[in-house]
Amino acid sequence: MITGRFFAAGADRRIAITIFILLAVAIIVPLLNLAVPPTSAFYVPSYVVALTGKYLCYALLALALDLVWGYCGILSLGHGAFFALGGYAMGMYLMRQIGSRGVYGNPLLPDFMVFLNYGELPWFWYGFDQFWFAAIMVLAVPGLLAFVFGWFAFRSRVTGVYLSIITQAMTYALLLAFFRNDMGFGGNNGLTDFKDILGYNVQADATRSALFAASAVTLALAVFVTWAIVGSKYGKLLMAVRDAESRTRFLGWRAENVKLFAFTVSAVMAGIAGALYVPQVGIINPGEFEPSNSIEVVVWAAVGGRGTIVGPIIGALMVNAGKSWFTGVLPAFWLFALGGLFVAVTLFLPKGIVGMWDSWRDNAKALRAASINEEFGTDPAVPPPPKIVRSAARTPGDWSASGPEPQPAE
Amino acid sequence: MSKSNTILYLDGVSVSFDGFRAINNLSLVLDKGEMRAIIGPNGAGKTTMMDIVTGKTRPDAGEVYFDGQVDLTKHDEAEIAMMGIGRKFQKPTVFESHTIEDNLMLALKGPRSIFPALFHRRSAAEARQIDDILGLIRLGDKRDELAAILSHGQKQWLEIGMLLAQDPKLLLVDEPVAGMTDAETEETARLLKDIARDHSVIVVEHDMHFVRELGVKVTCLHEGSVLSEGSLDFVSADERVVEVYLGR
Amino acid sequence: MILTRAIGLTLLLLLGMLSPSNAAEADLRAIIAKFATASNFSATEAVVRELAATGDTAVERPLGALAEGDLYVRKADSLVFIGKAAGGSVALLDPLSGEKSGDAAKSEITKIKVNNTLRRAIRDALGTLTLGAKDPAARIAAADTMFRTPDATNIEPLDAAIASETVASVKALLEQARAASVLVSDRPEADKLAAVALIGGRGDRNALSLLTAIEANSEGAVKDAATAAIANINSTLALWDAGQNIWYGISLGSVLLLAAIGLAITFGVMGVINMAHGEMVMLGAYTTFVVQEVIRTSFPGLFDWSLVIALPLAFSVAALVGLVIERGVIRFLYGRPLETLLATWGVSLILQQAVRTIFGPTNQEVGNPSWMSGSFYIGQLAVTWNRLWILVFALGVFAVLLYVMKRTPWGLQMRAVTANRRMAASMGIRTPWVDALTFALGSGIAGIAGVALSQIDNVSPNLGRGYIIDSFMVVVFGGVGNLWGTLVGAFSLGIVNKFLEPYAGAVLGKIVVLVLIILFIQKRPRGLFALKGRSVEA
Amino acid sequence: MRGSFSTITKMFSAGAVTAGLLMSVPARAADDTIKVGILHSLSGTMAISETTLKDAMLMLIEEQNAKGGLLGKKLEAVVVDPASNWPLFAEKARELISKNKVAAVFGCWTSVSRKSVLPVFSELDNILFYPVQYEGEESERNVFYTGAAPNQQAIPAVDYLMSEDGGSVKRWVLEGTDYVYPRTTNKILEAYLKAKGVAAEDIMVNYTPFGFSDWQTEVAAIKKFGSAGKKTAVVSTVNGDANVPFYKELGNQGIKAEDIPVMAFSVGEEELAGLDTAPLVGHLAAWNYFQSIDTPENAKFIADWHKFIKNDKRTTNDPMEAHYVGFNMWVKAVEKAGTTDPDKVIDAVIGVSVPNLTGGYSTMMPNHHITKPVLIGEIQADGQFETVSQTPGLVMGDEWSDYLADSKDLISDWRAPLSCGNFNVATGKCGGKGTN
Repeated sequence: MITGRFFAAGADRRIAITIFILLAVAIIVPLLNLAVPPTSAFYVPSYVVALTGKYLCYALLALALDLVWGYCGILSLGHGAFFALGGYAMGMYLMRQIGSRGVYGNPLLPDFMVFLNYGELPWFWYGFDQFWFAAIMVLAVPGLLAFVFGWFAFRSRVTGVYLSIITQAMTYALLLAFFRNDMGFGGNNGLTDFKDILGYNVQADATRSALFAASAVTLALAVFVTWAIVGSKYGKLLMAVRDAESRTRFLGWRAENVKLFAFTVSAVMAGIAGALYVPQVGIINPGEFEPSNSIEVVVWAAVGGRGTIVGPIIGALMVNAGKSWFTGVLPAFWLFALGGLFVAVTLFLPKGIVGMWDSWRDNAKALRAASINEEFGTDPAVPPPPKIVRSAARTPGDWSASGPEPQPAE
Repeated sequence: MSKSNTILYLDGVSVSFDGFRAINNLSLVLDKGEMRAIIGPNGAGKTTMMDIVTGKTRPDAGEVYFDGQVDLTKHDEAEIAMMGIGRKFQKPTVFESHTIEDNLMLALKGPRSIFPALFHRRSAAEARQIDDILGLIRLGDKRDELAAILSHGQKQWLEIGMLLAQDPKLLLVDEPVAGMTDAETEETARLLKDIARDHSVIVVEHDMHFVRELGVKVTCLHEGSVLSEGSLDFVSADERVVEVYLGR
Repeated sequence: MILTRAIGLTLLLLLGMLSPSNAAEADLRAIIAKFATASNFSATEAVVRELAATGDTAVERPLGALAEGDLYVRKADSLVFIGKAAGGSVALLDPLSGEKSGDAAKSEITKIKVNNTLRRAIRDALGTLTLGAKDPAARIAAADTMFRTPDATNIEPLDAAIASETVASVKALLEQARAASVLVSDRPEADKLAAVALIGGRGDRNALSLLTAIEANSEGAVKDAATAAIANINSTLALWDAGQNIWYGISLGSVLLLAAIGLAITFGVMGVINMAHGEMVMLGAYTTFVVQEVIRTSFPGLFDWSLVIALPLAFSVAALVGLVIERGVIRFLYGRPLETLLATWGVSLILQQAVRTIFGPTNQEVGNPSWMSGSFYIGQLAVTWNRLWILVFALGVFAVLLYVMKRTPWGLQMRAVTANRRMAASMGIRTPWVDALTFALGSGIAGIAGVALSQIDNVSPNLGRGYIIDSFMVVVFGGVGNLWGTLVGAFSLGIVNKFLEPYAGAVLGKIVVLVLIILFIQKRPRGLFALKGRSVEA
Repeated sequence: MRGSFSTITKMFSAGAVTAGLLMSVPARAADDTIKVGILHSLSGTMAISETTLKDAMLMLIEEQNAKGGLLGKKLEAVVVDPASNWPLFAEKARELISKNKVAAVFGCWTSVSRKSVLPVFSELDNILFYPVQYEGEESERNVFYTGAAPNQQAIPAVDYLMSEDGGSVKRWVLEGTDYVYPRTTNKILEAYLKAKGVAAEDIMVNYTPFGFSDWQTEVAAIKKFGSAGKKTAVVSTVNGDANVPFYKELGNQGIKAEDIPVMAFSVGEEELAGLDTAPLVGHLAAWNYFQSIDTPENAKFIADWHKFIKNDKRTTNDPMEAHYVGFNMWVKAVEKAGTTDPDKVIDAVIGVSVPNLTGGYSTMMPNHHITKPVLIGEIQADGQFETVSQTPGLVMGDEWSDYLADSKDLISDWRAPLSCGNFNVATGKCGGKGTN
């Protein structure tokens, strides 16, 4: 039914193109890496595969954040925590897969437990030797945390800045907790030294390519799901809550449940991103809970354009590519560049790259007196700002289509 | 006083913020099917009274009953809205980034939980209802435009339309004609009188011309309690009302 | 030198302390010369003991110099000198007289190495020697040393000292020192019981330490008495521990208050989520560093005033940077609080990296002025001066700020703009200026917080990061827009944290506090002292 | 795959991998230089320690070039910034090896950063020289550990404190930051102390978080623990940033070195540079190098450093010396092997001896750890350390501690035929790693 809508709505061109590109990349990049000889001009080196795979995970995380921030106005400064929890769940699976190949050759206990004198496996490590169990945990742990956290916070009507600050407190508390060696998650060193995933060597090129493809496909799926959510009546409700929460309440909607659903879905998406990320970078440690990481995610979404589906993806890819470039070529300037980007985006690109592009395009089209009705239908995610419509209307002579413009009462 | 035949029953309600008594021993009764206009100076407690009725503010003391038997102090906004109390804010509040049609769609009576909304498809009946309301509030030609581009008065109407879509038993309408032209005001009065035929309505308004046009019983609030109640002529003749509100 | 010896001799005579014989100066020199041949620490220690055994107060100088690491051997002739580094070379002084006897390059002399054990031996030796010193502080130090290192041979000199002591408080200490020595002597049990009682009455950790050792090494009545005295001391100390925890909590609270109070203005009053707040604190700390550097190189005498001088400068620097940030970035973002978060986070990265580029990534040294060093005791409660001053300072800043906000026209304008910008503007208040100055005020206060925090924390580019989350917690917990809330928030978080710490450990304690804050916000979404009513929800 | 299809594929992949492809254009190394990777954080929390090491490496490379380079080629330093972000360490390591084609990498500070890059080095078969003291329990084919293993720092330090010179300490506080290095070191020390007859109640272990700044409670607890009538010492594995507030609190609460000395394993000249050390005189540190060491090599090194960094006040420290030793070993091994090929160099470097800065020679052992002298120093008022004790000979780094139950049977020998990092002498088997 939703798929029907997807293919029927030819207007959602941008989403379709994005999904198509992602799926194509999922097939082509691994091919170019595995089947093409390294001497060929088309060869994609393994480290580029690993790098872009990582970016795609970040893009998924940014998309997850955008679902709550862009569409529901919840600025979560704790999405890194959901990402990290998903990553830890996957890391625990990978850790158990090492089996007796650890340095101490202990068949059951991971190395860090051996040298910290753990007598036996802590109860919460049970089950992680099974992929299906770990996969469920990847979804369940972040989802459950988000559900419980959101259930309390949204019910108590904690909003805006307060919510942002307590999400930050949440990730900070988790950071401190995971740093503790007594927690049984490897402390500061985290989980590392992975060998196999589903029986395949994590370092093999083929595995890397498969993980890359999995990331791209998952991202494509996430784009589709996000699109389906925001296009549904619920999605409209989500934006309604963002714009006028009390109005939705007085219409009988439970705004807290509306937010809770989005928050939980978003956390699950973030968790999946983390789970895909860990085998590709080969380590998960409490550093991922750093509040600054979560803030960086916000910037990716902001740069690309919040409240759009493609924006956060573009933002995550661009900022991270920039980060890779700067930290390699101009290491001393990396923080200046990142800091400057934060400031510049908030000041000059409040709608991000995609939002800016849309505004520019709408403006241009409006000036050409194209029918705006058609435009409005183009992408429900990116409503053209009314301000621009008005300014265009001041252009004399060609504004008959929409009838007399009402004067705003200001 | 018997509650049984009332749509709204407030008795001895008080609420204070940081020592300031916004509502002070307020008693007010609205019969089923009645339309009532409430006037009073700024700070008289009109909006706070609406906050109490709609569950936004809990009273410190007093009884608030809806439909004769429902204790409203035990419910929150969403529940109260579902029971059938609709509210229009003083400042028109519509979903500006949605089209007018979507605004109404979100307000339409129906299940209010997440999953039905997620898999919702518009039925023919719903489409008809929306068409009807669009006609009523005279926004039919703008159904696909964003609410943000509407004029102030049109937003007021859209909000009233959203109230109607909710199909409530009781409508609380806060300053519906603020910022409207005279013609629009008359139109609004007509609209409200239409609505009052099969709904109970409370209208808060400063515009005495408009109140006169409605031609209903009037309650004047002052410092959180009822100062005077009766027909508009009776109330405007009341010395105290003249003193605190209408001016000499 | 003659004078010193004369005083020493007179004192010795006055005290009636008859040391076997005053070693002649030549003898002392002969002993001191042995330092040159002592090949290891124990050999050096033997020389120290030999010197101390002479009982001549003249050995104070060489021994003191040795403890300071200032005793050298000239390689050419194996003579021992006190060396004072002066530029590239070392000024050599005679070890007994202290008179200058030439210079030497660093390569011409060898330092006589000391370590902790040796320093302790010297301290003990000097302790006995200074028992008869004129300065009561020296006698107290001597009594203290002898209390901590009891020795049966100390009893006689202590008896003599007690007999001639005129200051009651010093006398009490001497008696305790004597009691300690009695306990390790072979005196009769009755004497020892009396000694245990006397020491038990002292009630501090040193007494506890001594009695624990006695308990382990004695039998019968003395052991029982020691056990009882230990139990007694422990129970009093437990009470003091609780007091100590409260003090630590208050002290931590004052640090939190300082860190958060500027934020209470920029975030609480103006609604700007200023993530660069911590960097303002850092700028204040670096200003202190620069001030101290200038003072060290140019006006060493003013060092104790360095913090006082740094205060206005730190305020100005941070306020100026704040002003630039407000005019350059934040003023475009009013009404979009979440975007101020992003922009100021960017600013904080830039400021951090700028400081790292200018000053380097390493810690910078900011010294404590003498009035902020050390500690004093209230009963068994150790109070460090720097913590006390920071508390006083935090409360002072708070009081001033409160006055500015509530009693000055500027404060009134500030509050007016916050309450209703448009109304304030139409009443002739220049809102842009008020905004800019308010932000500068908040930043400036963060800057002076940096002056105080430089006294207890690292002065590094990361300084601000450590405080930013805590600051936000304090402001949010206390209630945004309410200075008193910030005060109460800071102290309650500090005290709760410090009470949890001994039981849960530092990490878990902090986690618990964070979780408590999250839960608290659920209960009171607008903090401890929230404004209620219609206006705040508009 | 050619013709139109490849054009299309190219077009599509462009979207997501533009950045990657941009970087994938291999920076073709000019054949007349040998590239050396420097992988130290220049921003973030670790910049405080690691930036100095980057500068030290640049200096060493510059000096080597002044001496005529290596194998007739110039050395070229490739500096990247992993920004104190552990996954970024792995990414940057991969970039250095795959893209920049470096011959060896000098880098990392924290254990977690090393753990993060390990798989990259073994996968791409390159060399990492790791210059920081660490917790041991590791021996990798591609990594050379030029910092101290626990037995090259912790055990001699405790021995000193137990000796008469050190004050015959009977009661121990093990104070550390809560991460793997202090945890492991303390575990080893606890076992060691108990083996030496110290009772369990005479050992107190406490951990604090990273960057901890309010030490009042902890210092009071140390004071309390120290008043039990026995000579007490603190063994501190407190990390980096937390040290300054820790020492400030110690000084202010009047804990003197004569009464309760603090022996630190992570406090060097660099950390003391942020402190007024006058109240701390006599507190101790155990290292394999101090700036105050009086040898001609060290004097030259310090002079070169001051000249290079253009600041006479900058200190030198132990990890810098480790890089000095490690770099020279690599240079010598490359000369010996006649190539920079990592496989050959890995074999060639074992047994290489180079002068260290303390007046002796350090040798790379088959377990990829080096021999070092162990020095115990006391803090002086000028912010330097004075050596109060030195092990009589060189100590060989012991990667698998003899005091941990699970590692006491393990040994490491990377020479053929064993070629194993965790050979179990009890079972006679290589524990699962290694070349087989």
